[in-house]
Amino acid sequence: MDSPEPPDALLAMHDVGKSFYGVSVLSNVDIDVYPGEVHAVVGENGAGKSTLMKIASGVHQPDSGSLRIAGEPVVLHNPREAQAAGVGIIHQEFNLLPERTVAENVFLGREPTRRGLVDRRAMRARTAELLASVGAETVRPTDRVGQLGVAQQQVVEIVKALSLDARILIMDEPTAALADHEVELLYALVRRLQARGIGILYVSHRLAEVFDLSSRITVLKDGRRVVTVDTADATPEALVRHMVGRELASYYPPKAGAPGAALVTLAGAGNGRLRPIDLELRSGEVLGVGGLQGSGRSALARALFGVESFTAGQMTLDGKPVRPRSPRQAVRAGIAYVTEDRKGEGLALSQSVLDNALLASRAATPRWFGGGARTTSVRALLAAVEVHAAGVDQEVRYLSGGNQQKVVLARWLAMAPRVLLFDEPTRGIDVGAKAAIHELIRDLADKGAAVLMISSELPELLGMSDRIVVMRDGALAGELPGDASEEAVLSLATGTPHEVPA
Amino acid sequence: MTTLTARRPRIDSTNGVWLALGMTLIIGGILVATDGGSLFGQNSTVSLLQRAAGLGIVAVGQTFAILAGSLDLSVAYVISLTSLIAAETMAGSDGRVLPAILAVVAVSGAIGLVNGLLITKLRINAFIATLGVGLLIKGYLEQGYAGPAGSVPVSFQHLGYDRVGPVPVAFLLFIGVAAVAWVVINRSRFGHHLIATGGDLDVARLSGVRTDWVLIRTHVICSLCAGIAGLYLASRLGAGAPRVGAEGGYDLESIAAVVLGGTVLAGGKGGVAGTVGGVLLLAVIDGIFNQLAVDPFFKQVVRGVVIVAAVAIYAMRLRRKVVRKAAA
Amino acid sequence: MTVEAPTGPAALGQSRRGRWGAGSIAPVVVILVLLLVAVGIRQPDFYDPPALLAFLKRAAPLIILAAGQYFVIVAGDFDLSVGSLVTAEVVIAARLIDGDPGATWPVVALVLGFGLLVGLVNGLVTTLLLVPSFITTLGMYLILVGAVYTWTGGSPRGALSEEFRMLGRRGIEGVPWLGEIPYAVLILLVLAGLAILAMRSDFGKVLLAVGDNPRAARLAGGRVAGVRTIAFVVSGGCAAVAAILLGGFGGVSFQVGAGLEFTAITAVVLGGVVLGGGRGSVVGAMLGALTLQTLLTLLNLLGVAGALASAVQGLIILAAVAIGGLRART
Amino acid sequence: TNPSASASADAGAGTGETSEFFVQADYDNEIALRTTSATGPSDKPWEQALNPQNADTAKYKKAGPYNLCFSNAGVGNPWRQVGFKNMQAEVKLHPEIKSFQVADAESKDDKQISDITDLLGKGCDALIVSPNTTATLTPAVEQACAKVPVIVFDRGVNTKCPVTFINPIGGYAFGAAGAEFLIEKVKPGGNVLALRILPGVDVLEARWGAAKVAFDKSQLKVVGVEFTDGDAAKTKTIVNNYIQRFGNIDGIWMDAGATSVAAAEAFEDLGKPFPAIVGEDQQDFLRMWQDKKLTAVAPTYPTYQWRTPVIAALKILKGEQVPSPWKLPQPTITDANLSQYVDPSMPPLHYAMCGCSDLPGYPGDWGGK
Ligand SMILES: Nc1ncnc2c1ncn2[C@@H]1O[C@H](COP(=O)(O)OP(=O)(O)OP(=O)(O)O)[C@@H](O)[C@H]1O
Ligand SMILES: Nc1ncnc2c1ncn2[C@@H]1O[C@H](COP(=O)(O)OP(=O)(O)OP(=O)(O)O)[C@@H](O)[C@H]1O
Ligand SMILES: O[C@@H]1[C@H](O)[C@H](O)CO[C@H]1O
Ligand SMILES: [Mg+2]
Ligand SMILES: [Mg+2]
Repeated sequence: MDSPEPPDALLAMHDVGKSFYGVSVLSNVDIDVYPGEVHAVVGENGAGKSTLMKIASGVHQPDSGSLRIAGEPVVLHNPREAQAAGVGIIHQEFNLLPERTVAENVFLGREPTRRGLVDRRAMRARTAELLASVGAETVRPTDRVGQLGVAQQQVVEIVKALSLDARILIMDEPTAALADHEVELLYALVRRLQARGIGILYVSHRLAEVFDLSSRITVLKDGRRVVTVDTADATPEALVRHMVGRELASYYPPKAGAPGAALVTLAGAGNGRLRPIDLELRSGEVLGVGGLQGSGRSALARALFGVESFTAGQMTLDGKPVRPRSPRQAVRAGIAYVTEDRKGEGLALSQSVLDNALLASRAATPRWFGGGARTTSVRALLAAVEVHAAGVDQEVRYLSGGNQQKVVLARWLAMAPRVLLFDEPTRGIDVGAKAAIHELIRDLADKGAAVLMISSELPELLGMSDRIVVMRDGALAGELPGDASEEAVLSLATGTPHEVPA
Repeated sequence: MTTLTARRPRIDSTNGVWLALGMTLIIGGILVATDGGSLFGQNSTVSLLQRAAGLGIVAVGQTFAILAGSLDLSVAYVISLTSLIAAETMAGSDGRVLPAILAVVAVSGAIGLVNGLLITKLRINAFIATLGVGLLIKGYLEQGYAGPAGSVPVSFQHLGYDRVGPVPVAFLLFIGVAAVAWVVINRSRFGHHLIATGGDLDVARLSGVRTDWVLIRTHVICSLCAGIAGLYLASRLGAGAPRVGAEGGYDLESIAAVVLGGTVLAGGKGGVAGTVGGVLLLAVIDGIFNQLAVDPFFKQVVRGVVIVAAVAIYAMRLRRKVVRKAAA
Repeated sequence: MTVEAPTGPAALGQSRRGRWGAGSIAPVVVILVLLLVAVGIRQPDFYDPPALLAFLKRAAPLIILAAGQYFVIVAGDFDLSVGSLVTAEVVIAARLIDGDPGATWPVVALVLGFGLLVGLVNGLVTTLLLVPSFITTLGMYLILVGAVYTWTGGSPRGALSEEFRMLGRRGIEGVPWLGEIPYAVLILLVLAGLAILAMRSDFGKVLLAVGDNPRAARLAGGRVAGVRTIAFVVSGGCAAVAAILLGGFGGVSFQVGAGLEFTAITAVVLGGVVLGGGRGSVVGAMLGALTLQTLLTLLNLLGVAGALASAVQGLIILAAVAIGGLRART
Repeated sequence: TNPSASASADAGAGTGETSEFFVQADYDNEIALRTTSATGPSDKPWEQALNPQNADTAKYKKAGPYNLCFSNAGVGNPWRQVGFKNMQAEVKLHPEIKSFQVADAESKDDKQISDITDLLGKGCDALIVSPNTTATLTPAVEQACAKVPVIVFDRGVNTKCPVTFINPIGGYAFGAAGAEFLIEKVKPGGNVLALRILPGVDVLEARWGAAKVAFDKSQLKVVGVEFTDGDAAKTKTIVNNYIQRFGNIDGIWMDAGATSVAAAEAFEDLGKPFPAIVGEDQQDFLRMWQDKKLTAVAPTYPTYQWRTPVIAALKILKGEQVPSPWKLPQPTITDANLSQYVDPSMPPLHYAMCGCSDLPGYPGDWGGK
C-alpha cells in the first residue's frame, strides 16, 4: 500500500482468455483500473463485457491469463474470494431475493453477527446509513425487495455493492433499468465513490454516460480488446466505429408523414394500476410512451395485451369493441407485445432460436399441417433481422442480448401483427443492434402497423416517436408532438408544470 | 423516485395453518362430543401429542431441506436404520446409551453428507439423489433384518413414555428441536444463507454464499433430525424396527406437513413455525378420526383432500394479496 | 460464440445441441447398450425374437407410464398419482367386469375415461388452484388409494374377463419367425409413435416452452394452464393403458401399481429429462424405462437377490444420473 | 454368502445360508404339532385347540354386558381384511357384547402403542391385540395387562402377561407343508424356484426357514430364491426369466399364495406344462387349481383365527378356562379336499379357510354373491 511512485493498478487483468463449450468468448484481453478512476468498457452485445467482469469478480475462472489486485497476483475461485479481495460487482441482471428485506439482501453472505447470531439491528442500521449515503431514504431496510420498484431495486443493488467496502467496484450496465433523471443520481454516486479512491469498471451501452463519467474507455469486439483510449481523446463516432467496425450514418430512421386511421382506441380504460385512459393508436404511427419508472407504462402495454386486462372503460380495435382477457386473445386479434424483461418473460432459454421464433405461431395459432411452410418463412425472417447465432438450432440462452431481442422480434413479425407494443425494445442492446431494431420498428409502422413504444431513454423516445404520451401515477399526464424537447417530457413525467412549452 | 408500496402487517401463509388448526379443533371437538367422546380427554390428548412428536422432528428437518430448495426422500429409511443402530448399540444396557446416541448422530450425519454431496458435487437432482440413497439403505435393511432387533434399556424409554403433566417428553423434544431450528433459520447466518439459496441459487452464489456448502449442511441437518426421530422411535418401541420409517410414511408425510405449514415447495419462503402447525393439524385430524373410529381407508381420502385444499387456499390468498397489492 | 454466420437456410443445423448435455439421450443409450450386451452374454437366447418380444411386452407398461410422466415432467410438474391410479383402475375393472366377458369393452372405455378424468382433475387443481403438482398428485394418490379400498371394502372383488386380460397377456399368434406378437407391444408402438408425433407437433413445442418459461409461453399467446392440464390428462391416460396391460398381464391385486410413480419418474430422469421442465425428449424417457427394465432383468439373471437388488438399483440410478449430469457440465 | 448360489450347484443346494431368524426349538415344536390331533368341536376348528393347557381366569370374572376393545395392527392386505370381517361378525353373534371399539394402527408400530393407551382410557373390559410387530408392542401390551385381561393373536409378543395367545401352528409348519409336497411330486434332480414376497418379515422368514430345511435334505435343485414384492407382474417376469434360463422349472414354492396364480400363468403363457406348485387358500388359486387340474397344494394360515379372540375374551370375562397358549389347527388343502373349499361366488382374493359361512352377513359382507 505504501508504494509512493506510480501507484499499482488496483486491478489488472492480463492476457485473459475464456471459452464456453469450446467457443472462445474472450481472448488476450488486458485491462486495468486505478484508484479513483472510472474505466468504461463498451462493445456490442456479446462482445464479452459481462464475461470479463464476471472473471474479475470470481464468478467465472479464466482459461488463461492472470489477475493482479494491488500488484499482488490473485486467483479468485468464487465470488466470496473476490469480495474478500475487495472486488464488488453490480451485475447486469438483478441479483436480489424478492422475498427478503432490503437489509437481508444487502448483507447477504456477510451478515454481521453478535454472540453467534445475526445482528439484525446492526444490519438494519448499517443499511439505513448506506441508503442515506446515496440519498435513497425512501427505501427502508425492512422493506421486502419484491415490493420495490425497479429503480429502487437498482439502488439496493448499489448499496449492496457499497456495503462491501470494495476498493474496486464493477458496474455492469447499472443504468439499463433507470430512467434519465435517476441516472443523474447514479452519476452523483459514482463521483462520490471516485472521490473515496475506489476504482470503477463501468460497462454501458449509453455512450453519453461513458463520456460523462469515465477517464478511459476500452472497446471490446468479439472477445478481443480493440483499443483503450483516454476519454478526452475519444469521440462517439470513433468509438462506434471501433465497436461495430463500420460507420453508423444517422441514429434514427426518418419519421412518418401523415398518420393513418385510428386502429386502437381507449376510452376511460383502466384497471387496478391504471386510472381511466383515453388514447388512440394510429396505423402507420409510432406512439412513444414516456414516464418515470412505475408510472404505469408497462401496465398500459400489459393491459392492451390482456396480461392484466382493463377492468373498466372501452377498448376498440378497428372500431369493434374488444377487451383481451389473455395474451392469447390479444395475439389472435393481431396485437404483439415485446416485453421489457427479455429473459424472464420473453424467451424460453433452453429452446432453440428457431423454436423461440416459432413460439407465438405455434402457441396462438397451432395447427397440425402446414408447419413446413411456416418454418421456412420464420427462417427467412430470422435471416432478415440478421440474428447472429451458430445456427437456428442453437439454444437461445447462448445468444447475446441484442440477438435474443431480434429472435423475439422475428417471433412477432411472423404473426404479421397490426398493433405492436414495444416495452423498452432496446434496453441493454448495443448501438449497432439498436439501430437495426429502430429500422425494423419504423419499417413496421410504414407498412401500416400501429406501434406503441415505451422507452426510458429520452433520446430514443424523441428520436423514434411521431407522437408522445407521458404517463404519471397510472394516468396520462399529457401528450406531446414527436419533436418535443427532453425538458417537456420530463416536466410532464415528474409533474413540475412550470416549463411545459405551449 | 416514486414509492407506492403499500405497508400493512404481513399476512404469512404460515399463519394460515394455525387458523386451520384452530378451526379443526373447534369443529372436531364438537363432532367428537356429539359422538359421545371427548377430543380433549387426557388419554386422547396424550396420544395425539405423542404421535405428533415423531413426525414433527422429521418434518423440522424436512423444513430445512425444502427451504433450501431441496427435498429429502430418504428420511424414512434413515429413521428405520437409526432406530436399529440405537437399539442394537444400547443392547439393553444403560451404560451404552451415550455411545448409541453418538453412533446415530454419526451415521445419520454421514447419510446427510452423502445426500448433500450427491446433490452439489455430482449435480444429481435432490429427488433422484435422495430416492437412490433411500433405496440403498432399504436394501441394507432388508438384507440384514427380519424384524425388530436390539433392545433399549428402561432408562432410555423415559423419552418415549414419560410425561410432564399431560405433555409427553417426546413432544417437548419436538418443540425443543423446532425452537432450535427456528433460531438457526431465522437468526443465524447459516439460516439466512439457507433461505437465500432456496430463494435463488444464483443470486446467493453471486452474493458470496457458498451454496454447495449450505446445501450439504442442510442435508446433514435434515438427516440428523431423522436420526433423532429414529432415537425417539427406538425408545418408544423398545427396539429398532427395520420398517418403522417406511410404514410410517415419514417421507411423504413430512413433506406434506411442511407444505401444509405454508413453506413453499420451491424453497426460499416459509419457516419452522408453520411446520409445527402443519404437524399438529395432521395429528389433530388423525386424533379426531380415531375418536370417531372412522374407517382407515376413508381417513386416507380425507387426508388427501385436506392437504390439497389447504395448499390451494394458501395459493388463492397469495394470489389475492398480489392483486390487492397491485390495486393499492 | 457469435460466430458471424448469418442465420438462414444456409446455416441450418450447423451446431446441434450438446450431444451429451442435459436433455440429451446419449448417456441412456450407452447405458442401455451396455446392459443389453451384459444380458446377451449371460443369456444368449434373450435375443431370439420371441424372447425379445416377450421382454418388450413386460416392459411395455412401464415405458407407457414413463411416456405419460414425461409430458408432465417436461412441463415442469410431477405426477405422483400414477401408481395408485394403476391400482385403482385394475381394481375398478375387476369389480365392474366381475368375470362377465360382455362387460369387457365398456369397462375398458370406462377405465380409459377414468384415467383421463383423474389427469384432468390433477391438471385443473394444479393450474387453476395453483397447488404445486407435487402436492396435488400426492393428495390424489392418498385419495385414490383410500377411495378404492373404501369402495371395495379393502380387498379386490370380482374378476377380470379373459377378453380384458388378453390385451396384456396375449398376442397375434403364429407369426412366422417372430412367434407371437404381443398386443402390448403393438399398443406400445402405437402410443410411442403418437407420443413422438405429439412432441413434434405445435403442442409439443409449446409444452417444452411452458416447462422452460411459462411466463414467456403465456405472453407468446400460449394456453399455459391448458397445455399443462393436457399433460396431466396424457399422464392419466397412459396410466390407464398401463393399468389395462398390467391387469391383463398379472391379474387383479392391490400391489399392481405400488411404487410405480417413483419408478416412472426415475425412468424419465434416467432418460436425460430434467426435473423442472423444458429439457429432454420423450424418446429418452421411454429409453430410460427400457433401461430400467433391462437392469431388473439383468439383476435377475445374475441372481442378485431381492434385498440387494434394491440397493444395486439405487446405486446404478445414482451413477447413471450423475454421469449424465457431469457430462452436461463439461 | 451368496443367497442364490449358482444354478450348477448340487441337488439340495442353492438355498443359501440358514437364516439368522431360524429358531430350531420353535421349528421342532411346530413340526410336532402338525401331527397332533385337536380337541374341541371338529366342525368349528376356531374353537379347537392343540395340546391345550388351560389357564384359570376366575379373577377376571365379571357380569356383562361387556365392552370389548381391539387394537388392530392394520387391514393392509386381503388376509387381514377377511380376518377382520370374521371378527366383526363373531362379535354380532354375542348379544352380551355391548360395545366393540377398534383402533386401527395402519401398520404403524408407534401408532399402535398410542392406540393401546387410548383404548385403555375407554373403559374396556378386555383388550384384544393383533400386534404389528412382536418386540415393539411388548411394552405396551405389558402396560395393558396391568389393567385389563389381554388376548393376543396372530403375531405374538415377548411377554407371558396376556391371558392367552391365540394362533394356528405357524410359519414353519406352513413352509414345510409346501416343500414336502414338492419333494414328493417333483422328480429327484428337478428344478425348484422359491418365490418369496419380502425379506425381513418374521412370519415369512419362518416359512422359508422350514422349506429350506426340507429342500436341503432333498434331491431337488433350488435354482433360485427370489422376492416378488407380492406383485403379480413382477412374479410373472421372474418366472419367465427362470424358465428361459433353465429350460424348465419343475416346482414352484411360495411363501404366500398372493401371486401363485401369476406364477402358474407364466408357464401357461409360454406354452409350458404347469409345474408342481404351492399356493394358499385364496379363491383365485383354488379355482385355477380345479379348472386346470394343477399339481398343487395349499398350506393355510387360517383366517378363522380372528373369531377365536372374541370367544376367548367372553370366556375370560365369564371366568371360564381358556387354553393358553391357544394353538389352532392349521389344515392344508390338497386334491382330496379341494372341492370343499372352491367357491366361485366369493371374490378372487377371499381366503377359503375363513370359517365364516355360518356367520351373520355371509357372503355379502365378504364381497361374495
Ligand atoms: N455461461 C455461459 N455459457 C455459454 N456461453 C456464454 C455464457 N455466458 C456468456 N456466454 C456467451 O459469451 C458471449 C459473451 O457474453 P457476454 O455476456 O460477456 O457479452 P456482453 O458483452 O456482456 O453482452 P451484452 O452487451 O449483451 O451484455 C456471448 O456470446 C454469450 O452468449
Ligand atoms: N416481476 C414482474 N412480474 C410480472 N409483472 C411485473 C413484474 N414487475 C412488474 N410487473 C408488471 O409490470 C408493470 C410494470 O411495473 P412497474 O412498477 O415497473 O411500473 P410501470 O410504470 O408499469 O412500468 P414502467 O417502468 O415501464 O413505466 C406492472 O403492470 C406490473 O404489474
Ligand atoms: O399380517 C398377516 C399375518 O400376520 C399372517 O402371518 C400372514 O399374512 C400377513 O399378512
Ligand atoms: Mg453483458
Ligand atoms: Mg416498465
